Amino acid sequence: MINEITLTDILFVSTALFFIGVYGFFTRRNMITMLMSIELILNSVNINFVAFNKYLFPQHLDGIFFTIFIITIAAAEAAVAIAIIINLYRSHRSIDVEDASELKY
Amino acid sequence: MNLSLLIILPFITAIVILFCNGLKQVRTVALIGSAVQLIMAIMLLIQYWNERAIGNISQMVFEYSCVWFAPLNINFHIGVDGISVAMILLTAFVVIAGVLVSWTMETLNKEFFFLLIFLSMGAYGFFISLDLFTLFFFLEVAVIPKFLLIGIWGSGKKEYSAMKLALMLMGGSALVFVGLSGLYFNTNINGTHSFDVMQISKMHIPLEAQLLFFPFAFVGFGIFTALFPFHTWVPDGHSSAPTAASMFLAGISMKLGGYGCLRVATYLMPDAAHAYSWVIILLATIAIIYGAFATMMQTDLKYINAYSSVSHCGFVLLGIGMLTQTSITGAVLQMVSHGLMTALFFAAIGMIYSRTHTRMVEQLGGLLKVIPFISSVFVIAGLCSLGLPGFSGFVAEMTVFMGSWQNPDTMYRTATILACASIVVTAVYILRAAGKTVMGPITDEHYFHLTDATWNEKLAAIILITGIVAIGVAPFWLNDLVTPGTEQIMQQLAQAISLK
Amino acid sequence: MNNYSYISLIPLLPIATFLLLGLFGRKYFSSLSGIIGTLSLSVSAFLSILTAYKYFFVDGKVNGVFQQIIPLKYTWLQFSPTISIDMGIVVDPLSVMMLVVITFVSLMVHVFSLGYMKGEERFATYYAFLSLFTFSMLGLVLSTNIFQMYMFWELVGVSSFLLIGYYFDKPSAVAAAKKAFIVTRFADLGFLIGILILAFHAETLDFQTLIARLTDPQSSQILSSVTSSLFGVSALTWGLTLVFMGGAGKSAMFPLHIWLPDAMEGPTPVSALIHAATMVVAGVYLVARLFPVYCFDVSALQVVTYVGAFSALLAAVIACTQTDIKRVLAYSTMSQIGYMMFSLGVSKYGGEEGLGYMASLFHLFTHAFFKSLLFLGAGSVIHMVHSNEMKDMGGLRKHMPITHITFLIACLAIAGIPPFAGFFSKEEILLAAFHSNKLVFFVALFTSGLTAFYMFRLYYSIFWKKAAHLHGEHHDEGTFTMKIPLVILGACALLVGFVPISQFITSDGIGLETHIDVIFSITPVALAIAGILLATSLYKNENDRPIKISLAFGKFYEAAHKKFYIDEVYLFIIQKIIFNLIGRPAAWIDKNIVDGLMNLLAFITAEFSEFFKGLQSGKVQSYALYFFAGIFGLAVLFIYLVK
Amino acid sequence: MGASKIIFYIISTFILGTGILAVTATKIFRAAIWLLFSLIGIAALYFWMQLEFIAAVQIIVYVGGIVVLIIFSIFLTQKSGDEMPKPLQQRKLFSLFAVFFAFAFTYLLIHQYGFYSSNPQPFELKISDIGMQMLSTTEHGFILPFEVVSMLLLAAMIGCIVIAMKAKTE
Repeated sequence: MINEITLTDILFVSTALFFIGVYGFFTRRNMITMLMSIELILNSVNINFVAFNKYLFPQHLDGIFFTIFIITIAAAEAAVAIAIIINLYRSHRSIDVEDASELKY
Repeated sequence: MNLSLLIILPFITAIVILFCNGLKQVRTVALIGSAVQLIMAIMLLIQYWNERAIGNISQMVFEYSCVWFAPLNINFHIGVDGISVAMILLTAFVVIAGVLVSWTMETLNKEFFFLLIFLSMGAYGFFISLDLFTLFFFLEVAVIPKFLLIGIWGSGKKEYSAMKLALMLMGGSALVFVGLSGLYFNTNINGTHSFDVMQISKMHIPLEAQLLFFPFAFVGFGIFTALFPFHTWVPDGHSSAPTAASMFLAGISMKLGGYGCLRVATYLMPDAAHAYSWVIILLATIAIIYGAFATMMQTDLKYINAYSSVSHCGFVLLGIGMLTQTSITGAVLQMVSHGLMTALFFAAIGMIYSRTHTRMVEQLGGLLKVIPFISSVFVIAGLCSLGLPGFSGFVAEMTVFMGSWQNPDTMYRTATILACASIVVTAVYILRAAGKTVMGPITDEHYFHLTDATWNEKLAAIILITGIVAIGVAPFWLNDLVTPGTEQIMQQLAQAISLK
Repeated sequence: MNNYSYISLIPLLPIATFLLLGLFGRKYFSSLSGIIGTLSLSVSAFLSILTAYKYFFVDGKVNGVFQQIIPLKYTWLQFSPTISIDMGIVVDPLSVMMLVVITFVSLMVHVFSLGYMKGEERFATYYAFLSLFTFSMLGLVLSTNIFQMYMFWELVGVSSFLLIGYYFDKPSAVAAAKKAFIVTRFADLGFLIGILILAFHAETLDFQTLIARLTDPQSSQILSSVTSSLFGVSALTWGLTLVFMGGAGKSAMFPLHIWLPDAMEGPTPVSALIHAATMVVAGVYLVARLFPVYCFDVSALQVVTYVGAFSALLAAVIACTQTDIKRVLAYSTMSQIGYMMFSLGVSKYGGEEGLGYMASLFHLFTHAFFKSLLFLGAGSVIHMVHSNEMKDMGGLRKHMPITHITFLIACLAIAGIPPFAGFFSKEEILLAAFHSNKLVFFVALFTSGLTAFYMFRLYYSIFWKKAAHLHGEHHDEGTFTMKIPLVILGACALLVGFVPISQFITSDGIGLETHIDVIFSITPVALAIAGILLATSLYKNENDRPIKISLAFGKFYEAAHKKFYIDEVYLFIIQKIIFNLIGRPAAWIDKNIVDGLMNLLAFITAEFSEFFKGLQSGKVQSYALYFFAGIFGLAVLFIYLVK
Repeated sequence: MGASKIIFYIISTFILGTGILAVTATKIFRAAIWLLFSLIGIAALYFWMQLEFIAAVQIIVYVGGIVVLIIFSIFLTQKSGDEMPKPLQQRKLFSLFAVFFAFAFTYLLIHQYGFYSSNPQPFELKISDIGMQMLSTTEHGFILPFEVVSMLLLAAMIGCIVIAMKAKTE
């Protein structure tokens, strides 16, 4: 049953996923793929919320709510990010982060 | 006499300058302001004498104190003793001469005179402060204008020099601030700390604290007064600065350091002064000898004077380091004397430069024939620099030597002999410069058309020469003025020994 | 005894003249300035002679001794409760004699210059400088305080610098002036340190007290100065030797004499004043002033003796080979001052033993007259032929009779032929040397022969030898003002030998009975006559014997002609060692190492900030990485390191 | 070992595997597809945890919304078949290193802390509870965040339009 799997195991999955997302964020040069990495990171967080809620505080629903809100915000964020990316593409003809380095000094 | 006037008056002058239009108004206001400063300084001297004559034997006279920032126990505490009066006189002399030689300043004259007067305010404030915080405050006030004066009106590699000077002096200030804070936090008056010089002098700062903070304060002030090896701002700074700024820099600003070394470092931390005196002597001797030899190799008149300033300011530090009353008096005399003399030298160099457009020794020659007044001023400054009797340099140097020799330690004696030897080297480089520049055949036919000094330049030179000769011919008044102040310092030092 | 208060006028008049002429002379009374200077100085001279009369004949001796009177003294600079520089005036036989010599010779020079310097552009400046010099010299001899003396000593140095460099657009004159100043300055360094040592041990700067303390074997001061030592030499010896070094510098003793020949670049009357009668004898005066202390310390006195004797000989040898007439005179001066020095050196304090002291000052006195006469005569000659070189002269005796006669008198005086002034003083010196140091005596004897030889070489080369070939217009002997001093000085050179100096100036103030020992004087006079005869045979008429002889001497002649290469040695030391090995490295180190360190510091800071600036690359991923690393780092820090 | 456990392992492996592929794939379109699978895997994990509602939301918003959006934007900006520019080797190594150690560190912490479920009380998720609590104004109500998120969505929508709108040609 579910009790055979401890919270730690689930946390292992979410942590791993988190760092996979981080790795993607560091190495991807394409902005869209960076956005995808961020989605992975957000999802790993969601897993954590849900798992904590289920295992540690079954009498509450706060974790669930956070997950729902995060999903909502992620949707908004993705929309905005993509709008920015498209705009950048229009001005730079590229969505490579290395090409958009005006933000310095 | 209300000492605050010494700060308020330059401040008002500076403000009025800001509202002037055109060079004529600006320089008139600046001249009037500086003339009033001079008169006030002389009045201060007379009133000080009066005060002493009627039997006022308190260490500081004309004291005034008001709370500035109560939580940290910072007071605006001012007062003067003989040493301060001497330094104030020096400042007043140099300021008016500086204003006079800048009479025809063309670019941005309003800002220029504003900064000059502002700088003098910092110097006055510094010399009359008896509160370490206000002292530091005025020290900073005196630093910033220099950066601008060199950076804007300078010549040559002025940005580099201005930057170097400002950074090194700021570094010095930072060290000074550490030293002052160290003193502050080691004082305890009814549970609060104190910045007050007079209060600190009466209590005994723990030896460990003194040993720790003395180097900060001394080296910090030492940078101002060209302590080896932190003297490298001097040649570059002076050579790039406009004439008046050079005069202020060498005449006043370097004295801030000497005064600080004496009043703050030595006076407030006498034990440490004893402990570190050999280091001071060592550095001062190196500065004297090595500055003199380095001068010998210079070809630019301003560099010559700048390096010779390193050498001469070494005497100040030597006098302080020897820790005998005569030597400390000598150090103060040397400060005053060097201030006047080097200002005169820079003024003469500036006058020569503005006519011939060169400061290179080998390009100049025979100026005595075409511009006798300026050349004579140059020679007089040179002779004062090499310590000719009748001029202030002799009195000061001899007092330092005589005082230094009173210290019977062999190493100190050796240092004294080396310092004495520098007078020969000084003679070599001064005569070399003077012999080539004002004597000898005329090297450039353009020089035949040079015009001699204008009235303002003559006045500036005469004012400074008056000061130099007044000390050189009759040194006793200055000596008597300074001695009570140095006696106080000696008492501190003697107590420090007896406590051991 | 305060009736000497007017004496301060003697030095004050010249300084007032200096200020007047120096500040306003050029503009307002350039042609009058000579008269003004001369008048003011003649007042001084008159007062000096009056003082001498009063001191020696009116006041006279008290208890058989001339008293030291200090009519004026006030504290000038208080170094410490015990040590101060006092400005004062001392009146004692020594200073009174010097006063007379200085003002008198100076007056002669002033008068002579009226003609000699006429038409100079900077006539007023010249007289101003002369006045300054006279003032300094008077101040020097009147000093009551060793530091006061040092001050005037320096002032003498600078006024001599100004006078030597009077023709400042001539590079050689500037170089000579610089050399004179720097060499004497170097010597003054010794003087200064000597003063410091003496002052430290004697705890005073006052001559009277200093001498009293350092000659009393019981005093604590003498104990401290004898016991403390450096390199095995006592502090007293160090102090006195270093003080003598100052004297040797001013008096052009070997090896500090190199400035004197070059100093002949100055106007000739200046040489007569400075390099014959006044400044160069300051060293003798200094040793004489401190003589009681020197007597207490034999080793210092021996230094004085041997330096003096060697200088006398060396200078005489060099003088035989020089062709510039002023240089011959310069070396002759050096030689004669050497006499004075060793004469002091062989002397002892008091009584018959103190003969050397008296003889030295006697010689100083007589020498002042005939040597300034020689210089003025040379000036007169130079004024006529416009050259300093012997080869441009010859046969002038017809053209300038007064100069000729007075010059001859002076030559005879310096050669020591009786009854001219030099004979008496030299006689006493040789006698003193004979009694105490045979080596020095023989050196002196030989030198006196040489002296006669080279002086007559000079005399014949100028006035005989060949027919005069003068070109140009006016060839008169010079103005009236130039002739008068020659005549007066010539008379003095004849007569001053009869002044009974031995009654007035002795080491202990008690008069000394001297008599001419005829048997003893035969040798030196014979030697002098031999020298004169040799010179006559070689130089009276033009012949090739001098060249042959000089060739016979070969290398030695060459070396003497080149002044034994001493100048070159100095040049080497200064150029190669001081400039190249100390000065240049110092400047280099400052520029590159000390300043370099500062610049390095600035450079490191700049590089550091450049590095940090690089972190701000504008690359989002890099930022994210730093952010991440930061969080990671902080997490480790807080979890494991901060408990 | 129960079936549940095995299923968990399978799901986990799937999530992580597709996740890794999503961040390493060289073609962007493939990366998007792997991301899709990874998200679906996460939805499966929610199912496994018996949180059907969340799983549904996950599928609807992520799989149906965001991934589609991403794919659209890929179509707008890229040629889908192209290889993407390779990351810098140095950065890749460094990131790998950093990520590995950070992961090890984090997991070590989690492991050391040892989360133990406080009480084995079963967890039941009723959608009505969610709805009630979402709109309740009491202590545990989420009405305010709900409203804020609504505003955010509106703002995002407007923002997207403004940003992405073509600037008017002057």
